[in-house]
Formats: sequence, C-alpha cells, structure tokens
Amino acid sequence: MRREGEFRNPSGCAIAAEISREGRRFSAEKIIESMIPMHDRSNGLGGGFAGYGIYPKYKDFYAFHLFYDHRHIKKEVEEYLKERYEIVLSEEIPTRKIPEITDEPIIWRYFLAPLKSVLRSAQLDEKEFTARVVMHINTHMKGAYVFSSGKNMGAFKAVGFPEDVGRFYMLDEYLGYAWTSHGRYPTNTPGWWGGSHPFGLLDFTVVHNGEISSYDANRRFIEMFGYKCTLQTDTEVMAYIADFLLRREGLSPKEMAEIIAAPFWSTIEKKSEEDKARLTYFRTIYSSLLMTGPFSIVVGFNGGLMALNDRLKLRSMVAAEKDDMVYIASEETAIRIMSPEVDRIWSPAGGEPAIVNVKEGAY
Amino acid sequence: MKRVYVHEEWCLGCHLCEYNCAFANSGLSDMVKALKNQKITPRIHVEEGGKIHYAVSCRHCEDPMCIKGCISGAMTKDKDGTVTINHDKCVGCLSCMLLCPYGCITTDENETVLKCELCLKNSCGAPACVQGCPNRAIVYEEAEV
Amino acid sequence: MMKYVIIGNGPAAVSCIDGIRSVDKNSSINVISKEAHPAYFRPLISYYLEGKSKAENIYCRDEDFYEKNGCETVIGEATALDQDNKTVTLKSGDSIVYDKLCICTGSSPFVPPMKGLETVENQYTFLTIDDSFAIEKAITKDSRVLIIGAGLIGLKCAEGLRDRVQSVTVCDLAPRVLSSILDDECAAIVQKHLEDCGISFSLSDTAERFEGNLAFMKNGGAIPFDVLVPALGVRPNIGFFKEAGGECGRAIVVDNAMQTSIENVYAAGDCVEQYDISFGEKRIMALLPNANIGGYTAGVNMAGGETSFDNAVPMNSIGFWGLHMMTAGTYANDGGARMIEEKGENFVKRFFIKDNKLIGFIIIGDVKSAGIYTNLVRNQTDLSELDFDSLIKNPNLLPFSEKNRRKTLGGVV
Amino acid sequence: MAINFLLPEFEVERSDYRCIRCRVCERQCANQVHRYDPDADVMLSDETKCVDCQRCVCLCPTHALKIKKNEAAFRTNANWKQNTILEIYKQANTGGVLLSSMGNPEPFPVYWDKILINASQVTNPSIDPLREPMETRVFLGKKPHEIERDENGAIKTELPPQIELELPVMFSAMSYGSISYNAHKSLATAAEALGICYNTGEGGLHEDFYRYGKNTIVQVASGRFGVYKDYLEAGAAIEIKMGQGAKPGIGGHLPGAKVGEDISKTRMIPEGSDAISPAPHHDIYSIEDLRQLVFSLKEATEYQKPVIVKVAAVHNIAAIASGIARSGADIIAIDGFRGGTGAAPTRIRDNVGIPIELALAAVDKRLRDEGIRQNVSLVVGGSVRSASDIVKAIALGADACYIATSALLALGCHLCRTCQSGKCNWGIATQDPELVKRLNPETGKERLVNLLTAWKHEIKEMMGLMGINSIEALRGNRLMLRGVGLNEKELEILGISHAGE
Repeated sequence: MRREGEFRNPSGCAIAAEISREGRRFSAEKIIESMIPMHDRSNGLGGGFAGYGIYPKYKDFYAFHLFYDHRHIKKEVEEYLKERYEIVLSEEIPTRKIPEITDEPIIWRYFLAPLKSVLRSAQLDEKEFTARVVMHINTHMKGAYVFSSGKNMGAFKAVGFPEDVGRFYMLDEYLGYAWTSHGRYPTNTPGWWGGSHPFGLLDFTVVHNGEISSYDANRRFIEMFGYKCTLQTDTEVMAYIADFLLRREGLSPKEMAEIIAAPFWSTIEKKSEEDKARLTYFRTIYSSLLMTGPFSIVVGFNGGLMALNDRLKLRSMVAAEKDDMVYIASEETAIRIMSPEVDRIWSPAGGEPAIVNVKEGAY
Repeated sequence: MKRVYVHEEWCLGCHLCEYNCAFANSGLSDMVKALKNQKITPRIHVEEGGKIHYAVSCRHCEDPMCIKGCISGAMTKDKDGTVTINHDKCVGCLSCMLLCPYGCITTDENETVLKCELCLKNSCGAPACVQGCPNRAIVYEEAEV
Repeated sequence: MMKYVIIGNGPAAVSCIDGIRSVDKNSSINVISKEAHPAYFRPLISYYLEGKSKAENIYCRDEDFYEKNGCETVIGEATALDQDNKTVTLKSGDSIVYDKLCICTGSSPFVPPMKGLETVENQYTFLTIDDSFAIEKAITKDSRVLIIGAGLIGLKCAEGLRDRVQSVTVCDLAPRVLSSILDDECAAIVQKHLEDCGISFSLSDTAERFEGNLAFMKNGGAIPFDVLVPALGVRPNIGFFKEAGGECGRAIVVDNAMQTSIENVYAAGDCVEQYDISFGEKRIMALLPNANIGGYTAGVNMAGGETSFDNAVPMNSIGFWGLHMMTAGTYANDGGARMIEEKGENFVKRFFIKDNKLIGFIIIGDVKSAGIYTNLVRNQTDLSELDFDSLIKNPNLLPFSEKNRRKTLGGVV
Repeated sequence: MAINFLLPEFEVERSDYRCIRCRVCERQCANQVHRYDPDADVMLSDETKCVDCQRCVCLCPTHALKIKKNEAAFRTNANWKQNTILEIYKQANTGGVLLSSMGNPEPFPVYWDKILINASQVTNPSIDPLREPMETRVFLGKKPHEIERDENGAIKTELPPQIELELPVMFSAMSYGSISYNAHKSLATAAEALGICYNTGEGGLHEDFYRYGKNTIVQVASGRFGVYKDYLEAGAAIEIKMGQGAKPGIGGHLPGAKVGEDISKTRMIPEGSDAISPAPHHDIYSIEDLRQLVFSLKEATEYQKPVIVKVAAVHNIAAIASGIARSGADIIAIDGFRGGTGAAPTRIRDNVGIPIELALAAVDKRLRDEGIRQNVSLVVGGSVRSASDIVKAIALGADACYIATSALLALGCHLCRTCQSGKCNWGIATQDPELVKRLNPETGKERLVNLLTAWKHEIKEMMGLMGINSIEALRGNRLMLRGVGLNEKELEILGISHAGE
C-alpha cells in the first residue's frame, strides 16, 4: 500500500474550535471533551488539536513540532536547522502512554530563532524563510515531517480518535486563548500521523471537514508559488492557501473568504459598486483559488480564527457565543459540551465567514 | 394573424414547398404514394428567373379581393382570418383568379379551384411549406405591421 | 340613433349592411326587398339550372344574418322618394322614414315589344332565382329552347340548360357572341367552342314575330321551340329616384363615396353608374365585385365613416365548359389605346395600353394568375416600373421590383 | 482527354420507387451530379462529380437517395491502400500538390477519447445544476496578483484587459473568404447571443460586422489583410496568428476567383487578386520580434485590448509557449494538428504537428513549473468536438477552447472536405451568391446557439457530478481525469493517472 501523500486522500470529519475574545487562556480539556459526542464523525485514523498562546515563554521563537521516523533523520534535520537557526530549546513533546495510541514516531519540538546572517544572504523575510525551511524538510527529508511551525502556538496530532489524541498529548495541561480540533474519517489511508489535522504552516492552521472538488486546481495553482503539497489532502492545500493569501498577499481573513468561497456571479451583481469591483477582481485573478465542493473549516492564526463553509454550505457547521467566548463545531452537541449555556447560536451561511479576533494586545 | 411570409433572399428555388404542399393536401400519409407519377397542383408555387427565386401562396389579405368577387359565396374568411374555399359552393367561375393580385389561386386538372388554406390541421403547428422549407425562406408568423 | 333604409336586397344591400355595422352597431336598418328571398348571388341562377349550385347554397349570407345585424326586412317595392321629408313610399302605400338611404334596386330584364310575343306560352326572362325555378318547371328532356340574346345572360342560360333539354338555340342581332365584352376574333373562338359543346347559333339575326311556338326570323327562317327565353338586356331600376329629381345617366350617378346627387341618399350595385378609372368616364359596371365593394363603401359612409371606392373597373370571368375568358377594364382599340397581343395554340391574350398604363385586357384560354393583370388595371400602375413584356408571357411577380415583392410577400396586405 | 485512372469515390444509390422526380437533388447539387432526363422520365447521376456532401440526401423529401462509398476497389493491399494509389494517379494527372480541407482525417490517437472524467460518490456530493447555480464564466487575460491598496486600504481593482466569456468556448478563426458572409454573420450573431467571441480569421472584418465588436477577436496574420487602426480597435481582443494546426509553417491562400467586391474591400486587396499569406510573418523571425509586434499592437490600441498569440501545436510547443508567455502576450492560443482549414496541402495537413491534448498538458505544466501560468490565459483548439472534450481540456489546464469544425457542422457542414473547391453545397465555404444564400444566418445563429447551449448544459452536468459549481475550479484540475489504454509516457505528459489508480 502506498503511503499517504502519494495519492489523493479525501476525508470526512468533525471539527471544533473555541476562542476567548479577551485573550483569556484556558486548557484544552473542554474541546477534547467536545469531540466525544462527535465520535462517529471520526474513524480513529486521525485526530488533532491546535492551541494558540500556548508557549508564552517562547512566544518570540518559531515552535517547530516534528515527527521523525528514525534517529538518523532526526540528526540530519537538526544539522539542517542548526545551520539556519539558533535552537533555543529542543525537547521531546511530552506524551501520556495510553493503550488507544500506539506506534508513535519520535515526536520532537524546537524553539527557533533564525540566524540573521542566513536571512540576509537569502534576502528573505524570516517568515518566508521559515516557510521554505518547512517546505524543504517536508519535501526532501524523508522520514521527517514538520507539523507545526508558528510562534506561540502548536499543533498536536496523531492516529487515533481525537479525544484520545488530546489525552495522549496531555493538552489538558496547556493553556491557550484559542483551540481548534479535528477528528478524521479518511477514506483512503491506513492512517499516518502527519496526515492528521490540524495542518499548518507558520501560525496558520486549518481543521477541515469536507472534500473539495477543486483540489487539484487549487493545488496546481498554489504550487506555482513554492508550496509543495506532499500530503494530497484538502487541509494541506487550504493551509498553504491561507498562508499565501493572508501572509504573502497581505489579505484579511474576510478577503480570503471572498476568494476561496467566492460569491456567485449572480450575488456579485447585486452588490455595491465597490464590492462588485473587488469581488470581480478577486474572481478574476484568484479564480484558481475558488474552492468548490463541501467544506467547513476553521483557520487559526495568531490572534484569531475564521470559520467558513463552502458557498453552498454542503457541510454542517454551527457557531455560538457566550460572554467573551466563541465556539465553532460541526454539530451543536459539541458546542453544548464546551458551554451548555450560550448567548447566541447560529449556523453561518455558505460562504459567509465567521471571523473572531482576540482583543488587540491580549495575545 | 399568423401568416405565411416568403423571404426572397433566402429562397433557394428548391421547390420542396410545392411538393410538401401537394403532399399535405393529398390526404395520404406517404409522400411517395401521394406524389409518385403525379402532376402536382400545389397551392404554393415557386416563381423564378435567373438567380431570383421565391415562393408565392395566398396572402390571406385583410380585405381579400377574391372574396369580394366570389359569385357563389364559396370564398370566405374564417374567424382566424384564413381565407378558405367551400368546394360545395364553388362553381368554378374563376372570378377569384381574375381578382387575386398575387396570382395565388390555381386549379387542378379537374378545374377544382385551389388555394392555400393553411394546412394547419394536417401538418401540426405550421403549414407544410413552412415546416419543410430547408432555409427558413417561408415562415409562418405574426406580421410585423 | 340613425334610421338606415336600404332599398333592394341583393349583394350590394348585404354589403351595405356590413358597411354600416362596421361603424354603427346599434341603429336600425330597414331592408325593402322585392323578392321574398334573402339576398342571393344572382349569377348562380344558371349554375342552379346546370346542377352545380344547390338551391340552399345560393344565399349571400348565413340564415341569421339579418337578425344578427338587427335588420328589419319589408317585402315591397319602392315607388317614390321624398327627399324633403326623407321618406320612401312603397307600392303598398306605406311610407318609411330614413336618415340615410341606400338604393340597391338592381335592374330588371328588358324585353322590347315583339309581334306575337303574347302568343308564346312558355316564355321566361332569366334574372332571378324564381325565373330559374319557373324554367326548370317548364322544360323537359325533349324541350327545344330558344334564347334571344347572345350576351352573358343568354349564354349562361344556354349553359345551364344544355344537358337538361333536347336543344338550345341562341339568336342575336349582333354578329358575334358576347358583343359587349369581346371583339370579333375572341368572340369567334368562344362561339366555336360553344358550338362544339352543342349550342346552336343564329347570329346577325333575331326573332321578329312569334306564332305560338314558332319564331319567325328577320332573315326569313323560322325556328320552332318549346321554351323561349328573351335575354336582350337589363335596365336599372331607377324610376322612383329619377322622379324624385336625382341625377341619372343610364343609371343612378354616384361619386366615389357612393353618394347620389340627393343628400343622404346613396346607391350601389347594378343600378348605379360610377367612374371607371380604366375608361375615364362614369358608366354602369354591373358586376358582383363592384356591387360588394360599392355596397360596403356606401354603408360605411352612411354610418359616418369615411371610405371611398375609387378604382372601379369592369371585370368579368366567364367560363363555358372548360373554356375560360377573363376581361377587365377598357379594351376598345380606340381612344389612343395600343394593343399588345400574345397568342398561343389554346389561348389569346390582348392587352390595351394607354399612357403607359394597362387599361384593359381580354384573355381567352390561359387565364392563370390573371389577377396580376387586373391589379395593374385597378391600380393604374405605371408599366415602366416593371418588365411588362415578360409579364405578358407569364403573369407572376418576377417582373416587379424586388422591393415591391418584399412588400407584397413579406408583409400584411 | 486521356483516361485519368480515377474511380468515382462515391456511389449515388437512388430508390427509383421512392423518387418522385421532384428534382430537388438536381437543383441543389452545385457539383451537377444529378440530372433529369425528361424523355426517359428518370433521374441520372454523374458520380465522378460527387463529393459526398449529403446535401441531396438531406433535402430529398422521400429519402430516395443514399450516397455510399464506391465499393469498386483495387486489389487489397495493406501497404498500397486505395487512397494512396488514387493520390498517385491524381498527382500523375496534374503534376500538382494535393489539396484538402478541414482537419486531419487519419487514424492518429484521439486522446480525448482515452481520458475519463471523475464523479462524486458518498464522500462528496454531486451538485444538481437544475437546483444550484453552476458557473461557466471565464476571463481571459493576464492575472497579476500584486495586491495594491489605496490610502483607505481598499484594494485597487484595475486589471489588464480581459475577454469575458459566458462559457469557456470561442469560435476560432475562419476568414471571410474562406467562409461565406452568411457563415460569418451566423458566428457573429451567435457569439453575441451566447456572450462569447468569434474570430475574424485573417480576412479582415466586413463593415457590417463592426457592430459585433464586443464579441469579435480580430486577427492579424502574416498577410495583414484588412488590418488597420479601426480594425484593431473594433474587437474585444487582437490575435496574432503565427500558425495554424492544419498547416503549421505555411500561410493561407485565397484564390482570386473568390476575391469579389465585398471580400476585396474587407481584405483591402484588389478584386480578383490571389490573397496569399506568407509562411512566416516577415517581421517576426524570432521571439523578440514577436514581442515587438505584441507591443506595437498594444501601443496602437492604447493597452485596451488583450493580445492573443496563436500557434500551431508543434514538437517543442512547451518552450514556444513559455517564450510567448514572456513576450507580453495576454493569451496563448494553441491549435492542434487536427484543426480544420479551408484549404491545405494534403501532405502537410496529414503529417505535421502534434495532438492538442499533449500540447496543452505540456504547455500548462511548463508554464506552471516556470511560475508564469498567470501571465497568460491558455486557449486550445484543433478538434474540440463536444462538451466532454471541453471539460477534459479545462481539466488539463486550458482556460477556454476554440471550436470551428464543430461550429461549421452545426451550420450544416457534412465534412466532405472539399472546401477548396468553393462549391460548398451548404453555403458555408463558398462565395457563390447562389450557394451563400443557402445558409440563412438566422438559422445558422440559432443552430450555433442551440449547440453551445446544449454544451453548456452538458458542461454544467459534468461539473455538477464532479461536485464543482464553477468552471475555474475545474481548470487544471487533472485529478478529475484518468487515462485508459495509455502508456506511461502518455500519462506522464498528460499529467494524469491511469484509471484504477
């Protein structure tokens, strides 16, 4: 059987997210629990979480999470990193031995500061530089896989049900102002740790439920810009697109939503002149980034998150508010676990993003 | 009313309209059986000379001279405006032929007076000449007055 | 509300009713009819005899026409017209008031005094359906019929009777048949055809006196007969109008609106003479299309509408046993008209042209699409607008300009 | 005349029972195959003149006619096939280059037919085009993506000039001259009704058709026929024709006999003169010369019109396209070796060029590899025959397709492939007024609109079953394709997997 990444791998899933607009930090306990009633949306072949604001002590350093298949490659990668970064901390990510999670690879994390001299000679800003380093390791260094690379945030994932993955990584002991989580139902893989969600690049992470029919159009477009889709999953391509649009093109999350879940022409017709011009512009130049087919995603980034459905809303997704908290999930039941009482609960319309920003300065 | 109009610029002079007309008015269901070895007497006819071709059939005039001149009351305009001929009344005097400014009234070998009566009953929706015209030179439509 | 009165009940009268009702749906219409029949097509009387028309098929309109159009029909004959009091007096003595009057009295047979005519038992004029019924009763398979007059009425009567009697003989003082319509040469063709069909002629000759069933001819012969049909002509029924001071020539003079010289009085049909555009003078054109158009025109104008009948020409389409002839307009060789002839084995066409306009034609035999010629006569078309030489040979729309055809075939006409 | 050794290619089979002697066949055959003999009351045929255009068959009201391949045959020989022998006879008879028209009829592989389309099942819903919006609008032109904002942070939305199409199809270049006025009018009016473009070809733009400018692509070919400022400004885009799939490397030739008053005026050449396009543009002997012409045309039209560069699919098409993508051109049109023509030397039509499917796949990949795919839109033609061919082309990476033969078929063409004779019985490839009038442009327009409306429905159906509701999500989406019966190399070039993978 071929390994994940060598073939297109669509999957169905469960997603959930919670965020404090005040930037209050809380543990992943609730979100882990919230995945339990959505157990049947996963099949045990992948689960994961992303937490934002979890490394306040190292918030100025790129936190790389890696899977290694073996020691040799770990050494090779560390050599490679050392040439480019000051490694502030290198440690095994603490895990809890539980019978539900087995066959784990070597799971390591590094806190990194890019070497100024290297940046200068590469003539790149540090984010672009770091993104390329991630791409290089994931593409060219067989047996190593960077699954988290942002600052003051981290993704944690494994083969297993998400509630087990959360316990495995002891996420109840981390505090973050935002959490996203994912339970996976892949239809085409024996399960590979790297293939689980969230998927991220730098501080952008994506948890995703759905199967985008535009995958190869999106992939082949984004690959023109130096991204290499090694996993052939929707989530991966979405994460790269998020990185491309939000970081490289400097667009806002709302603008990103207008591109990947662009309104229909018939809807654009009815907009104001200014909106019409912008939306037409987006649909012209970023036409290859339109995503069709069912999806519900939560894109996490430093300081906020965006939940978005495909423009036909072919996947369920519910949002709710309670005080400073905002909750997102595939099913309302998951939200009720995180917060039995809510002030408002709604189902965002297809293509209408729900964007939550943490108060400026609070993260 | 909907009428048959002929657009000379599109008429190819193929004469299919004449055969389709003769067939539609033959009362038979097979064209070969209807027209084989027959001298046809269609109610539409193609006039041509050099590179000009066009078909002519009853215009179903607003104020038809054929009716004015009919000595037997055989020629009448029905509710739709179609000018029809009642063969029980017609005595074959040909006054209608004398009066039709378009030369659209003809007779068959038995001297029965024939004219286009819009063969709508036997050709579904549009007259046979219109349906069979390969170049839409003959159309059946509401007039652009 | 107006009071319309129509005297007469033929095609002109019913067309007049149509004309009135196209404008005025409500006012009363009185029709004074001499015959007890609804209006019928007079030319059918010969076809009735011939068996081509059934008695029930001769009427101009449906049975309920008068009722539907709110007409009251009075059987009677007008004898006087009082233009000051606007009344018409009938033979019965009744008088009828009108606001607008239309005279459609048609014509009556003219039989000149002939010696011994009163001794002829079976003699019938031939102008009404009642005449046909009477003749039908009088004839047997063995009857010999003598018709005086080789005009249209006489010949049509001959056609109607041929198959029902032993023999039909037609005599006429004129040297040719249809002398008022045809020239010598054309008449000869027609006569020959009629003779081939079994009609006997005695032309340039006529009955001078009668003794019972024997007619003594001017040229000395004698013709025995069983039934006599004098068909010497008709006279318009205009006596009461003339007496009222209305302007008459040989018939009631009308203008293009079909109005007579008397205010509020109109006339149409066989009893009028009007302007013949092909001839350039007023004359009687006692023909069905003219009666229809004239009657309708009169009706519209009576009811306050405005229309005119300004292109009247005489026209005839006659056929005898397969030989058709058509004429229209004026076709005398005099008056500066030029004749163009087109002749073939079975046909003769003669066209009369004056001032570069077709003023009339005679066609014997090949009458196909002759209406195209008639139209030229009625519209006084300038012949330089088309290729007349080719039109003579083949009446179709090709000799006209494309623009003309586009208008004709591509639009409402 | 000495015997010419030729056999009639076709046989006219007439059912004498069915024939009612209406003589429609006789009147409608410009090749004078049919003739009525009044003495014998019989219809006769001269089969040597028949080109199998099927006009008589279609118009025969009693279906008395069949045109069949002549069964008379030379002795079977797998090497010296009958046609090969006949061609030798023809050349021995005349000493001339063999001429043909329309596209390459030889049995080369048709890759469209070896590619299959995916459909959604279970994990992903198909979308019902009858119930949900399904978008087929595309923009052709450069797609730069440097986002600029104004002082208020609003995005500046100025774009280089684009062609907007309601579906990713255009009628490709056919000149007035090679086809008739009525054929052009049909294409122009249909393009207008459909919200797409047609292409003037190299014959200039008839004055009557300037009004369809919004839906017109004006072509500048090596002969420069009919090219002047108003012409360049008339259309929605300007196409520089470097090559044509049916005859890569050679120019066009419109015989003087077809250059009547109207064509002479439109092409701006003397009446009756042969219109011969040189093989190359004599001002373009290199890629840098092309760049100059691209910018000359842009200068002339004040950068308001996208410039298309049309090339034939030849061996190193990927490299050529890469060069064009860097030349300033906005759109590259590639014409495959099966593309049609009004006249081409047979040997060239049948032996030069490469399949459009492979060319497209190679070019799209190359431009992406070089990161310059956004510099240009990609339009492909050369035998795009159906909605599924279009879907496959878009999925392989095309922005839009050019169709011409399909359009002509809709207008009545029966692919008899004798356009060069000028006696097109269907009124398409002819300038004879009597034949031209056989194509009523009202009917022509309606048939073209019908065809593309049907294709649009089918495209939407296919998009829907793939779970795609906008055509841009299909573009370059090669995962939606699988090959069958293709070898590794072919699959590699096409960039698709084999069915079952």
